[in-house]
Amino acid sequence: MFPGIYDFTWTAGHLIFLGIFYAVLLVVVSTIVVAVWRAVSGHSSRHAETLRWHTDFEDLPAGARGCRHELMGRVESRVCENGFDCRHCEAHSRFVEERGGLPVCGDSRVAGFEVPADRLYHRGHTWVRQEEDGLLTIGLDDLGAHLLGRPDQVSLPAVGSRLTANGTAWEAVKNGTHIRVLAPVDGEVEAVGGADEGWWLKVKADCEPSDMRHLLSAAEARPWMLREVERLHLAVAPEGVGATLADGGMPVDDLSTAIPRDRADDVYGMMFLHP
Amino acid sequence: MKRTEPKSRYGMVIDLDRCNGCGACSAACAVENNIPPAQPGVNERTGLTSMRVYRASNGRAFPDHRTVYFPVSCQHCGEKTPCVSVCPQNAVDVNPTNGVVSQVPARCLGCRYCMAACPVRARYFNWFDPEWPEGMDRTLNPDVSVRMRGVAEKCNFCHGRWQAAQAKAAAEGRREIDFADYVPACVEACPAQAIVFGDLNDAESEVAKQASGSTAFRLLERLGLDPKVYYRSERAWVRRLGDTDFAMNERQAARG
Amino acid sequence: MDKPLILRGVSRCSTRNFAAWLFPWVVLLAVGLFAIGLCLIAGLNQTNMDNRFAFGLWIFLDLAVIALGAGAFFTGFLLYILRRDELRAVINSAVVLGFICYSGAVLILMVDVGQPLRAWFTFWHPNPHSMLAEVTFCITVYLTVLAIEYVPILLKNRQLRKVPSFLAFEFQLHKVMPVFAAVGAFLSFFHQGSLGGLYGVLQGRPFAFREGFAIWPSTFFLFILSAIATGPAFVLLTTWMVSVLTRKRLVEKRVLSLLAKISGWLLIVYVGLKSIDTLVWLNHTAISTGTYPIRFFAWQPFDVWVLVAEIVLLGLVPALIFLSPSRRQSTAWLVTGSVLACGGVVLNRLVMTIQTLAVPTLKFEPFLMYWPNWQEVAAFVGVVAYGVILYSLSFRYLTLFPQERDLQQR
Amino acid sequence: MKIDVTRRDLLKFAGGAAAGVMLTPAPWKAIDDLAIWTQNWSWIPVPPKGPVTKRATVCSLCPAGCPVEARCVGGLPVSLRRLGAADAGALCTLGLTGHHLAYHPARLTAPARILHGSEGSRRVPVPLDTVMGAIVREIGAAGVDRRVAVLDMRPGRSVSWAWRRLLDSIPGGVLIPSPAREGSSLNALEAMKGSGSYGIDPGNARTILSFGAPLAEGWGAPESTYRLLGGAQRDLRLIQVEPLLSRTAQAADLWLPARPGTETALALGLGHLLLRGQAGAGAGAADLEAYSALTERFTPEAVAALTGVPAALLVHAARKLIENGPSLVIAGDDAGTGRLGRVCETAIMGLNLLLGDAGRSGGVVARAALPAPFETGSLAPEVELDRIDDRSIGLLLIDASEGDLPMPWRVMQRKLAEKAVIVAISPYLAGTTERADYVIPSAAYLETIHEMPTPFDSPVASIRLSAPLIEPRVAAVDAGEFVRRIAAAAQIDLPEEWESSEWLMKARVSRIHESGVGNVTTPADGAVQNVSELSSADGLWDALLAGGHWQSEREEPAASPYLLLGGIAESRWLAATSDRAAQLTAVFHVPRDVSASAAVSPVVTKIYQESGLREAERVAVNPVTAQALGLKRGSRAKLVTAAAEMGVSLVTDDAVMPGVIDVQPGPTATALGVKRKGEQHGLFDLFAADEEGAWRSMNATLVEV
Repeated sequence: MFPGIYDFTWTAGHLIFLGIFYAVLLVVVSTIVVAVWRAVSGHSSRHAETLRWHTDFEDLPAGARGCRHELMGRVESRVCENGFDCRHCEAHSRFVEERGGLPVCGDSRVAGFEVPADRLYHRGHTWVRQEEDGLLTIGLDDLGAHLLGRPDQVSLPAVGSRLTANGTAWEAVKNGTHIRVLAPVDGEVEAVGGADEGWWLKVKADCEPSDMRHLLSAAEARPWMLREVERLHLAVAPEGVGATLADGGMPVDDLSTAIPRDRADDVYGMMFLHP
Repeated sequence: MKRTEPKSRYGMVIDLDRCNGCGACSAACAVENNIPPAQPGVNERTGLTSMRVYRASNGRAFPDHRTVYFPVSCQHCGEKTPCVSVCPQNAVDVNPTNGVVSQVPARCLGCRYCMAACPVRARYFNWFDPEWPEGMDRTLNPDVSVRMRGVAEKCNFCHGRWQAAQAKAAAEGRREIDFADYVPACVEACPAQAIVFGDLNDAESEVAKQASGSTAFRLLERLGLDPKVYYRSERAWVRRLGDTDFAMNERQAARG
Repeated sequence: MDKPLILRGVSRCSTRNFAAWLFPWVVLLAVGLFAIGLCLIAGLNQTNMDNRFAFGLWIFLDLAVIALGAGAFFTGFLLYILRRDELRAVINSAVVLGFICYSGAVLILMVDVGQPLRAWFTFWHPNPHSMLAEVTFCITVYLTVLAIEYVPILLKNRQLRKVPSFLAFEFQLHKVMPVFAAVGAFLSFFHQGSLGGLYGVLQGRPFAFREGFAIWPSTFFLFILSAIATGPAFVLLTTWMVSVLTRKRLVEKRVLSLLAKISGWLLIVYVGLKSIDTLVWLNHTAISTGTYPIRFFAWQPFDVWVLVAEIVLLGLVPALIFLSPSRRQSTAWLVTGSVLACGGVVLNRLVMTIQTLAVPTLKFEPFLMYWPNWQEVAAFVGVVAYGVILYSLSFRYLTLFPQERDLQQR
Repeated sequence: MKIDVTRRDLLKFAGGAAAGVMLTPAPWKAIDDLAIWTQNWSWIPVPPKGPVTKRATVCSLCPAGCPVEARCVGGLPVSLRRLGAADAGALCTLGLTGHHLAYHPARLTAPARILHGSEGSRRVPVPLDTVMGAIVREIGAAGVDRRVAVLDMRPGRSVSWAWRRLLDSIPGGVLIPSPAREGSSLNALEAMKGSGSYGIDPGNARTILSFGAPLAEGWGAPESTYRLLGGAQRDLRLIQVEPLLSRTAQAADLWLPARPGTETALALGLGHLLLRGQAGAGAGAADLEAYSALTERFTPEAVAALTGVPAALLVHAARKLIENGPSLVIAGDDAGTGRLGRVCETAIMGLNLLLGDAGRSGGVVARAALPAPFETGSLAPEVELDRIDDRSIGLLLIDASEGDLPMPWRVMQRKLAEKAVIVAISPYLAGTTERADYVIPSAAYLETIHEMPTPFDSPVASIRLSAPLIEPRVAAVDAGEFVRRIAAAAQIDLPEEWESSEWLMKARVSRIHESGVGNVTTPADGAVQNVSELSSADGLWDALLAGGHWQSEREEPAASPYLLLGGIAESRWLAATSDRAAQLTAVFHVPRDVSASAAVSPVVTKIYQESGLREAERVAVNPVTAQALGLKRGSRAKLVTAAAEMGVSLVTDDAVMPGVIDVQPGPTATALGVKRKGEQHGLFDLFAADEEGAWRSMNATLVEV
């Protein structure tokens, strides 16, 4: 059949046999080529960020993926399917219609952590505050701040660089653990602060007025914070033993000291939503 | 691989009443086909004997014990030749003009499927690299290439001699070869002239006559593979040894 | 030390312990590679195979592991094509197992053939009448498919995922996975069958020869059935072994009992057909070639008990275990059942490979037996070691059991 | 401008490159070349190419001297086949593969000293003069009690005469024809007839009674084998006396399984029947009364009791001999069957005389001796080994230059004096040559002219020459030249001026030409030419070198009276016919294809190693015997004879007579040219000759270990 084969004769058998198998081979090869092509062509840093969040989110433990509407008891138990992005979640809008807006009330202190009402919260322990100058200030919430304390090392995005919601906002190293803080919104970095300033980034949001539906209001944030503290317990001492921190008492301002070094990685991973 | 019925069918008849197991056919085959001598440690299970003589008996005790010798080479099956149909890469070739089955060593990858398929175990595997005592390679037959280790091989009715006979016929402007020019080594070497070789389709030929005789039979005929090697014997118990219902006795088992 | 490589939230033994676990396997692998080297350099005279036992330990075990490896394609088939989503819990493990089984088998095959460098001739001038050609094509393509299915699992490693393009690729692969599942299923059904056909078509060997439908002897279908019946059982068995070795819950019980249930139903069908096939073979096929089938079993190592063991003890019994809902609740029963089922398919492959060749065809030929020598055993053990090592690494650094972490945190 | 290369670019590049390469022929060519390489491994021998020619010669590997056509490539033989009519049979395995022997691994390459150690022996090359020195020293010490003897593996060659000429000038010098040669039993006839030289004429016999001769396995001329197995109408009837169903017994019309060691009784029993069954049997015998008196007691029943052969079979056999004449009785002696001893051979030859066929075609015939190469003046005697005194040989020269006949060494050993020196001239270090202290290489088959004098089974004197086809691969010493050198070294002056065997052969041929008798047959075309028509001796020489066969005319028998008992004392007869029934007997039996030469082609492994057709070095007993001894097939046992004891692994075979241990020495690894170290001489050592010179069977015991 192929060149250089002495006295080889084609038969119906060959046609069927080779037909089938080279067809299969073709399918396999073309599929893989398509996959590669798509991967290469559709590849942009921005897209990569979203992609990463999607895969990460998939791999988060179910406990970390609960829908925000559990918090207010609007639903028994529901695992989020949109990677915490309620902006295009019809379930979210449905819930909102059914149960109306959110009450703004309650004690701003939850389990020893401040949850001020003047800002919106992201599940990655960042908050967003609308400033008069139209910019958005992004900072770590109280728990996040306590966890991070004074980072050993911080790498903030350059002014002018873009943020993608659920993408990387900035990175820090604490107790030898590498931490990625997730960005709560899409936008362009205008200024950078730090642990001392009490805020980390000032961002010019993409859309004006920026759509913040996917962020938690203080009202939701408070029960959420309670949960987070529980998760923190679990993360620090999975076997349920060891000192439980922040049980009513004032939290030490650098929680990280209370985290056993060998667990640090797990704990930060769980709290800052890295699988 | 639709096989049209070949014009002629080369085959042989082996007279078991003449054969007394001298083994000359085996040796002649080795000389003609450049089959190397045994390496140390080779035994009857790993040897290379394209023409192999088996010793069989009527299974009776002394003094009624009688033995018979079965020279067994490739039987050149005609119907759904087992080794041809199983070879994954066409390394077994059936000559369309004379039905001779032959191995193409250069194509063989040594999967040995054909050996598992062969009912008479007439296929052999080159377990070793071919090796002759120093200098003896000057006695090799130039018409047959030496097989490398790792391929299967078998009897092909001395293909080299067939080619020579064809060349001769062509040179003399004949279309048919003369069987005087084409005598396989084993046939030529038999001191008792127990083997007759020729074209089974030629009713006039000695081989066809003997093959159609009442005392002629073939090995494992009922497998329906239509081999082209016939045997003959006047002794009924010898003819029964060709049947498919293999005997089972302890002494045989002990050989395992 | 290697913590950054390990998924967050799952507990793995210390690097030292892991190394200690790997060490003996690495040694075995080294010995195996040495034996393989011998066979490749000095030739197959290094093995105990001979002209009668042209197939030996290697072919037998190749067939066995390929049958067990069927778990990979069949689980994939159930998951992606029949949408049994519970099986997502074991699919990764199944894929890795399949990859190990097939790559190992192909590796050994390459040593087993006399001229490995000519293996590709099959693609150059194939013989479509040969079951072996079919097997070669299917297995090579399917091994590629398995490799592709392995890639996303690999790319999800905690460090690799940091490379954006890898993630992108993984994402795309994930989308086309059903295609591969389908192709894999198609190929596997074919070559599992062809492996059976391999023996069924041997008209020269009354012990192996079977009649069938169209171009396929009955063994073609029996091999498919036995493979897909024991595939899930093997997945079940390995999952259990891993969880015992690592002292972890890896999947929810219902997944295991689902596997068992699937295996059970298929087994019962297999046993039924196998029995019918055996009766037809003994009373018609063999007789018509003039052989007395009882003689097949006339010799001690291969007595009639082999047949009984294969069909009843290692076929019917596990089927019944799997089909009883109460038994399915107990891990002990599940494991017993899987061991029996897997043993059954292995014995079947042994019989088809070794006994077929041990039984003489010529009246003046003896029964023969064959024992592998150390080179053959070492080579195979080496491949097993390769499998264990690859699986251990995969288990430690990749996510083979998605449910593991949640089960652990609950 | 600045180019920054990102990881992505690199990946792209790599991918593109990979894809690109696939499109080039490179990878495909590479794998193709790999495959082609597997077909042309450098270490795989390539058959020689060259012009193909056909050359005629004569096989010198056994005395039969078959005409051979060699197919040569580039002048070197690559295959051999028998010339002439198909009904003359074909070459035996040995002859068929003869062209391998020149390259045999056991080939001797230079004179050497053999140092015999406890485990195996060592070969140390030495100059020829050292060997000569040793020889001369012994010749100096020679005397009647310390003889100088030549063991001649092929007696009757021109060089045999040269030896006798040399030995004549040495006190006690004697030439001993190998006791393992074919037809040695014919010597019994000389004692019985008083004088003359005799041959047999199986070619015209219609019934042959053979005492174990492997007639269907290539014993004697292949014609006999063909007449037995292949003949269109089998016109030869064979009665085989043998304790196992050998391949010849299998082909026989009548098989008399006689207990080993009772052949004498069987022969006398038949004599008993012939005397009564045939009118005028033994009329010409001077000792007829004594013979009939002796055979009186050997009634069929008595013989049946002794031999285990049913009386009816004996009677039947005797009738066949009488009715289906001409009948011939042969003792069946060759290197493979061993000797039956003088008494037994006399009894057997006696049957021929009783049948009255001395001189009749198809029986024992008187035949002229070949002319000697030179005027026979005084020559050393030619003496059978059993006539030599024990421990009397001080220097043994083994002339195996035509090839060596393997035989139990102990047969020779008992004749050797203290510290006897043994020198062998042989192509191979195999067989008896392995026992020598000094070895000298000679040319192998097809390397030089070999002389084939009258074979024992030819009714007329005959000679053939084996023409060389291969350049000698070693510095071979020629036997004639060797004799000459010895003479020179020992200051013995010889009347003739030969310097080589060729000179001697030429001399013999010219004397044949002078005599003008006989004719030359060219095997290729069967053309016959009378010697008288040949103008010159050179013409005859050339005709012979071209494969020609010279034969003399038939002789008229001398009707002299003869002695049926050969003058052997009755006591010896009684001893030879004692009852063996109780004993377990080991019988010596080497298949013909490896008994005729000490070195055989390595491809003979096809028969002995690779196919299980025959087992090498096998010891077999009947299953019944094995059971009686509590042994099983394959079990290790200790086999003990008067000569030696050794561990063997047992084979059971229904073809072997109960009470008999079938011992098949050889082929040894050396003989097969198989690489193996620590080689033992093996089963040969189990056998030794008794006073009568018999070594076919030995009383033995077999115990499990």
